[in-house]
Amino acid sequence: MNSLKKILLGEQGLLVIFAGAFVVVSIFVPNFLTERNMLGLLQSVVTIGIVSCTMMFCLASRDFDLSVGSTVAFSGMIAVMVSNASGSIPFGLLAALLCGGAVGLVNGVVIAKLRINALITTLATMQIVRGFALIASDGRAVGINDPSFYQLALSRIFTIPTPIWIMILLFIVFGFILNRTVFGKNTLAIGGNPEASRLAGVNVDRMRIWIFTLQGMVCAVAGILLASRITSGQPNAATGLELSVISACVLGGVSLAGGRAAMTGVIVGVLIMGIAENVMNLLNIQAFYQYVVRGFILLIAVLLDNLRSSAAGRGRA
Amino acid sequence: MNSLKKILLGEQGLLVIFAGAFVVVSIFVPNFLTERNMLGLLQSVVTIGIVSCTMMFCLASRDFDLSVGSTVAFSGMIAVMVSNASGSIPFGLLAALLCGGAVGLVNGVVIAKLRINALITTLATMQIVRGFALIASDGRAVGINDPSFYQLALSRIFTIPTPIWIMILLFIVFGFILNRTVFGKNTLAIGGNPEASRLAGVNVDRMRIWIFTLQGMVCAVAGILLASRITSGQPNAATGLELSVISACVLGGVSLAGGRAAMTGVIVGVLIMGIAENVMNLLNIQAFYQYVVRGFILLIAVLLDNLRSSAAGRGRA
Amino acid sequence: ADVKIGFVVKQPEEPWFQDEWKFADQAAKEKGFTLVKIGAQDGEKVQSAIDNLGAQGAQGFIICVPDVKLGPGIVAKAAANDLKLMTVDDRLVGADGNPLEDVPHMGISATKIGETVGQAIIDEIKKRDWDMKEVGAIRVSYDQLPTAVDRVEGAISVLKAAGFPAENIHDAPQAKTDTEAALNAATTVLNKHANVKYWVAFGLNDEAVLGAVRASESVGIPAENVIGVGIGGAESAINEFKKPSATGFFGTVIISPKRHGYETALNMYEWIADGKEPPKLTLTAGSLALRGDYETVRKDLGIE
Amino acid sequence: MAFLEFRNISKGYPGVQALSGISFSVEKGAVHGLMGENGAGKSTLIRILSGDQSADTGSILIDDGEQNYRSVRDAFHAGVIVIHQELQLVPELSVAENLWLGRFPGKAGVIDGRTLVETVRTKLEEIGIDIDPTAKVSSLSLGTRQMVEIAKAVMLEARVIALDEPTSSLSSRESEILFSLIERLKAKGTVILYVSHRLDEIFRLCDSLTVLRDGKLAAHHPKIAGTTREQIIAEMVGREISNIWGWRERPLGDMRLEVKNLSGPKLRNPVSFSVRRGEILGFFGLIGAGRSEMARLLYGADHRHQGSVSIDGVAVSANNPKAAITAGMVLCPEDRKFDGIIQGRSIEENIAISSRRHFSPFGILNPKKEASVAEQFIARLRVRTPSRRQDVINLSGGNQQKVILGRWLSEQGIKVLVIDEPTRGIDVGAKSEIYEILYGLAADGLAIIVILSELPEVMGISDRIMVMCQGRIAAEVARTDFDERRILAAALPDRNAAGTI
Ligand SMILES: Nc1ncnc2c1ncn2[C@@H]1O[C@H](COP(=O)(O)OP(=O)(O)OP(=O)(O)O)[C@@H](O)[C@H]1O
Ligand SMILES: Nc1ncnc2c1ncn2[C@@H]1O[C@H](COP(=O)(O)OP(=O)(O)OP(=O)(O)O)[C@@H](O)[C@H]1O
Ligand SMILES: O[C@@H]1[C@@H](O)[C@@H](O)CO[C@H]1O
Ligand SMILES: [Mg+2]
Ligand SMILES: [Mg+2]
Repeated sequence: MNSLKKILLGEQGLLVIFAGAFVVVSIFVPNFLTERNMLGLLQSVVTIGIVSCTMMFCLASRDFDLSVGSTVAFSGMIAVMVSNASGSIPFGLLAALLCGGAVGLVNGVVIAKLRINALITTLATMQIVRGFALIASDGRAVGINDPSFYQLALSRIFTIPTPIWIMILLFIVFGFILNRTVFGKNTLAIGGNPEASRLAGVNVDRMRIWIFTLQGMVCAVAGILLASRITSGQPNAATGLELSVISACVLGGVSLAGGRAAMTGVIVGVLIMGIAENVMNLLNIQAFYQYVVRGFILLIAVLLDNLRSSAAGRGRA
Repeated sequence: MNSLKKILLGEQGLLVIFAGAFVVVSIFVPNFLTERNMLGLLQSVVTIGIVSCTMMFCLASRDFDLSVGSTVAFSGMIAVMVSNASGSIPFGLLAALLCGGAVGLVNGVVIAKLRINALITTLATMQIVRGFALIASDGRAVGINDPSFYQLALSRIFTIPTPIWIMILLFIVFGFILNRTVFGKNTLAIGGNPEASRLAGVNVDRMRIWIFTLQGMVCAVAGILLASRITSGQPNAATGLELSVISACVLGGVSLAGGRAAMTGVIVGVLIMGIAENVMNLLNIQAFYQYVVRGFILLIAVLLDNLRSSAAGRGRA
Repeated sequence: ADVKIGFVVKQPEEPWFQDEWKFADQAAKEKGFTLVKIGAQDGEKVQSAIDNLGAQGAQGFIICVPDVKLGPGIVAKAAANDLKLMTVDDRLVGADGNPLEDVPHMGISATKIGETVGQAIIDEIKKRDWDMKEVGAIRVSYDQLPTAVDRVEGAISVLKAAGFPAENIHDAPQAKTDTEAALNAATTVLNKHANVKYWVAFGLNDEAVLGAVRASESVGIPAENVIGVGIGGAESAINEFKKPSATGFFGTVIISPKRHGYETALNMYEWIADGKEPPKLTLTAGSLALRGDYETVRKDLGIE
Repeated sequence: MAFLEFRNISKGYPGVQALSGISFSVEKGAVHGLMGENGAGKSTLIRILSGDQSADTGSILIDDGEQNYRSVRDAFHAGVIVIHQELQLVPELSVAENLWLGRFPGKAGVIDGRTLVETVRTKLEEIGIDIDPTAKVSSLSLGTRQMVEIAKAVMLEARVIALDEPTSSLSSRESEILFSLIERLKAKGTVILYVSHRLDEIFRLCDSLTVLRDGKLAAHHPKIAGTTREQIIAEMVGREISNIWGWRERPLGDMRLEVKNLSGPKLRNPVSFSVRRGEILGFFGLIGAGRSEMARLLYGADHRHQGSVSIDGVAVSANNPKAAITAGMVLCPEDRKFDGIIQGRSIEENIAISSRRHFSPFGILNPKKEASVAEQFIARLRVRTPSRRQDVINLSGGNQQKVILGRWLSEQGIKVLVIDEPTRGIDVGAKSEIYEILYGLAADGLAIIVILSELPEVMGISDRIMVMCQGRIAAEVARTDFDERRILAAALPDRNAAGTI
């Protein structure tokens, strides 16, 4: 009994709760635990999963990024349009990464150097970038000329689609960066106390600019994969992505007040979001009720985690 | 020269900048400064303006509310449906106020008592309440049986439509509450330093619950006026309202870090948002470019305000 | 074996799709198959929805896509999951912009329906004997939605052909697709042209046109000086017709969710159960409904 | 007869038993001292008295009535006011609003703005504190903020007032004001619980004394008269500390740090001085003298107007702490809450944040090394904690200060160390260890600048003292010329020259 309590309330408590929920769902929801469905589920969270990696850094350093959805759409468009125009897919991908990075860089510079509130800055760039995507495409999806572009998303390695591998790779890379590098620790320190970090020799401005730039580039990766999956660049893609990604992070224990983040938590958060959606559709829950259920799942997930951590006594922070 | 600088950098700097911009727009944009256009402009900001009143309190106390759009739609629906069912408009309005208040109360209790992050809580209720609105109406607009319901929005007092008067009234009331009452000061104190406020004996939980409940009721007022204006209850109304309202507040100098708020600032913020939209339409700016322009206006407005306040030297607190 | 059919729509909140689903359910009940209803607002959600259907062992699905350019991806995904595919409302196109003829489709042509709106407006202008030079037109636009562009452009082409002066057509871009946004955008247009006496309005759907009509009321233009013609014919429009006195909302072009929902589901069922392939293309028409005759029009279309 | 009584109070946090079975009582009208090492449980006891936290066991009696209050409000109504160790002010509100927070004057929820300001003005004048009641707290210096806190306690008529290290940010002049206020309150019969690490103050003010050690009652002296400093230190730390300064002669080397005409927004008069290898230069002054400003400018934490700083003849670029660190200079800031601790992160991370760059090749961490550095300083500075992984926010105030010191004392390859009020809130035992570390670093050739506000301390450990007053260097005194009166005289502003800094 006591050791059960210990496990639940421990560091990995969220993981344990999640594993429990997973088992329950596997037993009671028909067709859930099939290879096909698992792969479908993982593919459905690729965009959220990939963007969460850097959003975690952004939130952990006490920043905020609402522009991710627009950046995903915009860089996807760029990838397609430049590939079409130049006839070279690698060229298109490079252009997308550069554009994504540029959006992030602008966010970072405006926020860190001009000291404009991150929420407002990224709310502004969210609209500006979406506007660019719409202007560039005249509001319509842009088809892909060279079908080998689709292969990015369709190809499989060991029967698992490439986008899933890329997501896993990014989870590992950013998990490593967070826990094992000076960059990661400095990110958390900035979130804990930016002024103290500055005085401790952390170049806070540069860190913030880097985090946003990385975020932009990672959005481009997500945008490329998305364009490849939906076989076109869509100016309206990924609207509302920002809130899903932020929810996944917060579900995974990332603190909006900065200073607290863990990759496993974020992965669990992403999976919870994906599973909720997947199971509701498997159970054929009506669209309007899905809203309500989704809301309650969010609430219950954080509530459970809160109970856990307050029982574990996180103190007065 | 020096006294000009003093005015620009003073407390009322934002107001002065705004007044300047207003004059410029009036001169250069044809049809802008007509009585009809002014009234149209004011009516277009009624929803945002009304909800900003309480959002200001919410942000000032370091909270966050994403559920306002859903609550506006839901309570508008309730007003119409109950009026229709009971045949009594006052009864419908009362029901709407109660429902709005109830949503806010639930938000407040969950956030203050269960200590769940406000962003997640209101993201959840945003979905749940929208789900309720859709379920209650089966996703359809609900017409109003008794045409005198329209009069709420159509009637005029001294040639100015009633909704505008109501908005002005709420500006005055909440401005007074913020600056002159214990409630207002406690709100700012909670946002400025929650720990200190608690230790000084402010009942922080109760304050937060009250703020959210008020927010819900004010959303209901906005919802009622909106339903009356569009002569039906629409479950899809006011999506995305939350971000517009929060932007207006932040534009108006409300700090997301809590503790700083001013009613005049928020009014200016609301007007900037309304004028931007209005002027773009008057100038016939294309839809896609409007996104871009809107983004830049946001950025420039905060940037100006930042320059102003950093020149005025707000210190490092 | 048990037949399971998916019905994926782009905007489950819209009454139109609620109706389509409702009629598809009716078919499911009659024929005894399972209908799985999924909302998918963007390309990514569509992909997951198809995977999800595959995983639960459906044999085919009907879809109204968020964007017709998603075509090739959807066809590929459906094939990968071994699902039969049929589209409803909007027809898929390939990278070159031409329709994917192989995918059975039942729908309406956005341009056609726009033209019906335009024709209704022109007819009424003539009937009221207005001078077209003195009439302003509000184009309530939502240009990021391709169907919306096609609809309003359809209406405009008819107006112009009938001699409506192009410079009298004013754009009122909605920031969102709800009535309030349309109302605010239209108000600005009306105030900018305060001297124009007569107005006509058209847009993406009923909600958009209602916004323009509300705007005309709020600036004090009498109802008889306004002709608004919407698209859809669901509750928003009916509520308007039920009002005790006529408003500027003159009519709406009703499209039948019954055929779209019921027939597509039935076609798909027969395709799966009996191997009977549906026709490659079925186009349905919209019918204009006015305050006086909307009930009969609805009855004729099989909706109540 | 006992007016305030603690009976068998215990309180545990995860991994720490902060208090176990504490019982003692205080007479009416007495000033009762509470002493103990950092982390001994003093603040915890005070927090329980304030109603902010509840004890696991035990009860509090006031005037023989058992108190069952469950909130700060209840405690206030029972006549208890507590001034916490960490400042509890709202920076965005004015002084008057802060003083009234939690009980604003007025009718029906509408604040009576005049009463709000005027009562405070009168009261501040009466007490003898010169602060504008309408000034925003964010515009005040740390010391002034501390005075505002103290005014809060005095303004409200309370039966019991607890002050948790009230003088830690005050200079002698402000402290004097506080002491006279305490005398006045005492005369009215108020019970005062007084926490401090400064033995002088304890002997001067207190009638009785309790010493805590590791959360247990180590000693209770119903009468302080008759006890000695040595006895109390031994009760606190469990060992004797004979010579707490322990200064010894060191050879001085070449010029290491040279500062010429340094000035900035808050330090308008240019400052020049230099420090040799192996030298400990003490800076003394009253609050607001400008020492912290000088230190922050030196380090590049604030914007430099003019002047140059060079280490071993190489100029240090302005306005960039990172560059200063690379050039071999570190600053340990005075405000531990805002500039020091990194909330939410472990002790280990707080210590290693800067020094880890020496053992993190390509930016990849070396967890073993990091842990060993942390363990080393936790032990040397006697940080009381269950584990190096503890969130720094859960430490007692003094222990937080030690962690921040650990951050800078663990630096390697440093040439100049600037520390601002390093011993603020630190217990006697740890103080002497800190001095030892400083001497060791100096012997290794570092130039050390240490800012201190207690005269005996600055005289005890410095090789040379700079006295600052109103933003200028008022005097420079070599160790051979150290003289209490001379230094103090230089620190006091000329009354006629009523200048501001
Ligand atoms: N009454 C005051 N009003 C406004 N600012 C003040 C006041 N007193 C001091 N300051 C400024 O606030 C800042 C921090 O004050 P602090 O008490 O730390 O003194 P300091 O200048 O750092 O000098 P020292 O370290 O010698 O006490 C300093 O810039 C000081 O000049
Ligand atoms: N919220 C908390 N969570 C965990 N441990 C805590 C918490 N608060 C205090 N402690 C621990 O309780 C012990 C007593 O702390 P307390 O603050 O009472 O010490 P103190 O005697 O006031 O020390 P100082 O002289 O440094 O102020 C310390 O070991 C501290 O780390
Ligand atoms: O989006 C529209 C929908 O509103 C309905 O009108 C049917 O056609 C779709 O394209
Ligand atoms: Mg303490
Ligand atoms: Mg100082």
